[in-house]
Amino acid sequence: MSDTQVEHAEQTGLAHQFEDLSQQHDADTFGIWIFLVTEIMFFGGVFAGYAILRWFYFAAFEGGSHLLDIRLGAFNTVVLLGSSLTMALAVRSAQIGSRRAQIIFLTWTLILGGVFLGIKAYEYHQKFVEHIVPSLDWAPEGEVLARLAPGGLNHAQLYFFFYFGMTGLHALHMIIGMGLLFWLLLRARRGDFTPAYFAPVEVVGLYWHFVDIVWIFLFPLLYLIGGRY
Amino acid sequence: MSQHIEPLKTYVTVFVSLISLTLLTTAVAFIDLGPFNTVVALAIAFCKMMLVILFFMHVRHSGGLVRITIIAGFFWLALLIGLTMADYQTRTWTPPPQAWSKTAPPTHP
Amino acid sequence: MSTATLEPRVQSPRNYLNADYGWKSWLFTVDHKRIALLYMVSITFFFVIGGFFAFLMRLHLIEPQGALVQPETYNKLFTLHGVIMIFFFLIPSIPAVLGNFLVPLMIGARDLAFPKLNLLSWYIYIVGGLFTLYSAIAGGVDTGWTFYTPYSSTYSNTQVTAVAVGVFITGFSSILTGLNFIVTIHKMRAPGLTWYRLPLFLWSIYATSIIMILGTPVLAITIFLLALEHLFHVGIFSPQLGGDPLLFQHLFWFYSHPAVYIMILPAMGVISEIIACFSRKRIFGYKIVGFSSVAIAVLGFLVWGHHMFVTGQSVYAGLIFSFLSFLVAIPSAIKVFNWTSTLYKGSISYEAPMLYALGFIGLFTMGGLTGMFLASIATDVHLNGTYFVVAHFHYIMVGGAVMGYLGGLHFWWPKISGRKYPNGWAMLSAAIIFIGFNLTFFPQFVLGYLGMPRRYAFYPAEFQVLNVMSSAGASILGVGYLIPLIYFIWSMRYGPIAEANPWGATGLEWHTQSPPPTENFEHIPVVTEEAYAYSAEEEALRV
Amino acid sequence: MQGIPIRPDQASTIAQSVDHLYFFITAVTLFFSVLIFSIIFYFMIKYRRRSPDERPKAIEGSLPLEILWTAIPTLIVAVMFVWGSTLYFQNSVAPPGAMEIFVTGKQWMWKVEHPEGQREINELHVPLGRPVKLTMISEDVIHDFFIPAFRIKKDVLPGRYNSMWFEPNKLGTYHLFCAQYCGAFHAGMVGSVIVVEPDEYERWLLGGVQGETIEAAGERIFKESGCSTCHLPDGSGPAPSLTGVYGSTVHLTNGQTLTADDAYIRESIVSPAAKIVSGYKPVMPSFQGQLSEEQILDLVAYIRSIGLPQDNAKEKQQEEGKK
Repeated sequence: MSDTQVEHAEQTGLAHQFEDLSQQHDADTFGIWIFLVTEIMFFGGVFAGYAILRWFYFAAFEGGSHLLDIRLGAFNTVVLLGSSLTMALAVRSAQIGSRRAQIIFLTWTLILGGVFLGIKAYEYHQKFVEHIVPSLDWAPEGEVLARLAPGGLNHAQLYFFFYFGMTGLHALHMIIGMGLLFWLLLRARRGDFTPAYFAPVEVVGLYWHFVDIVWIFLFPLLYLIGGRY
Repeated sequence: MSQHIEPLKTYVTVFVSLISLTLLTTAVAFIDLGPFNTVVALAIAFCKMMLVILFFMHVRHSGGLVRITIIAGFFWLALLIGLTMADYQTRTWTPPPQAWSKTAPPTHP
Repeated sequence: MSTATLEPRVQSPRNYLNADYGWKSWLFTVDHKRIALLYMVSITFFFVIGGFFAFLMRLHLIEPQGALVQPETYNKLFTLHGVIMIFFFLIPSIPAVLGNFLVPLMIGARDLAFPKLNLLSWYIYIVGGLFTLYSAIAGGVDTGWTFYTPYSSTYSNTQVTAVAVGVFITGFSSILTGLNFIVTIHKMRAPGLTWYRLPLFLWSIYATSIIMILGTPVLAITIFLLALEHLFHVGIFSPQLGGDPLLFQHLFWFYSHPAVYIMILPAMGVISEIIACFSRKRIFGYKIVGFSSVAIAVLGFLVWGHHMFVTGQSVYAGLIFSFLSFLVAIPSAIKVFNWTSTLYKGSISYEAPMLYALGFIGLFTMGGLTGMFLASIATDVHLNGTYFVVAHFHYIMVGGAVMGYLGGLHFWWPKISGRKYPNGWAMLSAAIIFIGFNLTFFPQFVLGYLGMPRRYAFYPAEFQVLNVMSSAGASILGVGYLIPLIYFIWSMRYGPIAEANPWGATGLEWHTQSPPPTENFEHIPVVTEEAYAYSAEEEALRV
Repeated sequence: MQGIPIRPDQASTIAQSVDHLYFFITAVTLFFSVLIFSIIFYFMIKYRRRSPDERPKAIEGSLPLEILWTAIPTLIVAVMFVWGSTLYFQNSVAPPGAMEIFVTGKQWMWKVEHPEGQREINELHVPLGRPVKLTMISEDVIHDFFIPAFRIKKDVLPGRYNSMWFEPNKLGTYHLFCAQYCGAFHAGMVGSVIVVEPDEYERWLLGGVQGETIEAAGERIFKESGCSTCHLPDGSGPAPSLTGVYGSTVHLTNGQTLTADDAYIRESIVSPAAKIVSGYKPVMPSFQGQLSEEQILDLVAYIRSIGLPQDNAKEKQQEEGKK
């Protein structure tokens, strides 16, 4: 065994390809930032489509938007921002080496993420009740129909496709994030993270904040089209 | 690891600001500002994003590389949306069609 | 600089190839060099399949009414040829094979920053490939590799979903590879290896990675939406509900035009290494060549609209895209001039890699210059969608990227396999490929100008002579590609043992044994010199 | 066939100017290819390695040279850009008074409708020396109307009118291709463009089956589809009168205004709810799927014919422009 490999064995959590933990931490955080840039572009494709079709069919998008429950949307925003706070605090706890606080904050992040998805699921359910799920269950009637009709039903369907597409993609990211949080929780309980080695917490944290940012934009873009006055 | 540790108070302050901005953007939706409703909503969303990026994601204390990376990401997003929009926005600039005429004079003798 | 380990192989044969044995040691490896070989085998497999489809197409087109297959089958052939060659051969070719193998070696690191992610990329690639192969077996797909809506979303009843899923999945392989390279080049360089000391291959791999991480996600989401349209008829790309087919084209070309640079930029990097080595000169204007790679990567994102000049895109957007497309020509021209000037007062030797490199310059020059016909709107209106376009992008992708890949393979083969290949055969194959290539694709320029549209399963009789010429050239080209396949496989067992630095090249990869040990370097090297220190003075300093 | 063809026919007024640009770029391409090739060959021979230990002097580069070979290509491509764009821009708008022919693309055939009602499939008869504007739409997927001899092509999109124009200046029969891949028999979606003398064109129009004119067909569909029951000419019905609408400025319920053009008329037929005229209710059903694109084209032609007279429309636009 060469000298470097002996050193490696001494530093917990250090992978063989790195010289020291500092280099590894740098690479890990830079790596997740690059990944988040790819995520920006990934969501960007849908946002570009959204921007153009909304510009084409503003009335329809407005009509569709008004069928969403603004209170639930705003409440969910608060829930997600709260989970971002607890996530930031979980990273901070890792930085200062408090295992107990890490576990508490990670658990809270998971819970808040769960609440968000629960509310989202309820909203999806509502759409099925109102028959405004594009292509799968599209048969708006009564008052719903009356509100969608001015913009054109076909175009309203496009709005709801974007609604489901964008929130669905976001929810998928949330689910992946919650899986990662669960994994962190297990490792935190095992005491893996120290002030010297907490890159996984920070990396998942950055990802979680990014998912939060996506929602920060989805809320006005989907719920607040054209105002509610 | 010479990581900057943010005081607890900062996080709480940022969180309170984020909640206030969320309430603000919801409230503004009920005021008629015409096309500016969208502008205000997006501006507030942008502020919220900056708060999350700078404080929760620690970019305030990150090096230039991370900042350039983020800026590049948004720059490319702007390219995608901007240049695509450039096509749609300018399509109507070409002169409107002429009304019907079937008896055009021959241009060649 | 670390000392090269030049012990006789008989005594110390420990290297990445014989470090471990058995299929598990390959399929679960995290060694970048072994992953590179996994990629090499897989892309060769896809190249053979894609090449076979091309062969059938050229055979079919010998007769105006079509000699071989039904039009439906022909459509599937060119679609699968395009999908396989682009997504499963060209895009992973130089980055995933040579890049994977060389990036850590060239920067003096033990591995890429994320070795497990690297292995994951390969598995993702394979899963995507399996979906595509499945679609081929389950009836094929006939949309063209461009998947234009609404044909692909509504009207085609072939395996669009399977192939879309395949391309979507493979996209993530490309994203993760690019991510890995960027982080590795930023964070893992050996002490003393500053940006301006990096070999130009790394500059071009870096520029390529930028495109991979910024462009590929847009393709992924677009193809994902396309698959949803095909399955559920959601209609954002189809006019039935008010969606816009041109929106699909915008999003598609936002990635797919820069994708051309994913193919050609790494090849340019390979060419810089080869030319420097075989003329024993530093690349003329090193920094300018390096920055021109980045300029191409950035500008390449601004030109996608030139694929849409005749679609009914706004006239003004067309003008902008035309202007920007012309701008991309400039950094490419600068590169060609600099390579040519590198030869000036050099000491040029003619080994096989150099022949490939010179062939590259010739074909790339032709390919690049003919791009100007397509950047200029007035001529593009006539040439768009004809064989002229086919010829142009084959000059870039096959004449450029594949030549570069083969050149790089010949250059680094001793390092990769520890064996030498027969130089005479390699030079012969380079010549055959060059001739066969020109014979295949030059007539297609004329065909395009005459107005023969691409993707035609049968065509008016007056185009027959040129089509037959093209098909004849294709058979020569096919032989040219077969020869290296044979002697490379032969050399793995029977080739003479290669020394650590058979070409007398600079660069850290040549300072470790051939093939390198699993950890690449016994000690992480310290770099004290510029790239391409071939001159006598620099040589003296080193010793 | 004599030998290998290398040039397509030039049969339209723009073909020659496009070819001139084509030859210019070809000349540039040839010049630089020959230049690069000969320099490489010269260096290859002159500086071939003469002994294995030969070590040439390092040359870092040369800024003046870099500037030179950045500037020269920039200038050349600038010329190409300006040349190509000017040509394209000039040709992007049909000259006033061009005669108009309607084209519908359908897997895998071209349907052509002349204003006088004469219809043809996979053939296009046009008179010599008269500008012709094609208004094109697809029934299904994207097609592309390509006439190599005229050096023009344009995609034929579903759901949207695209147009292009040409002025044939040589008699003859020329290829018509579909240049956008459109499915199984894409290669079979071909036809011919037949340029004839104007008087022969008139005779051709009168020959064959004497059908109704395109406006008459539109008027018939207008009545048969029930449009006329609501769109009463005096505006007393539940829907606005269409007399004088085409080319005029329309005020919508959402406060926007637009000029009534082909695209607007078509949109109002297939998705009437999208743009509601101020003062009316969104009661009109969509005719999407009930009318073929050809029938919609007939309707558009009819609504044009009862639209503003052309001179009025122009004046009105000028007035709007002044404001």
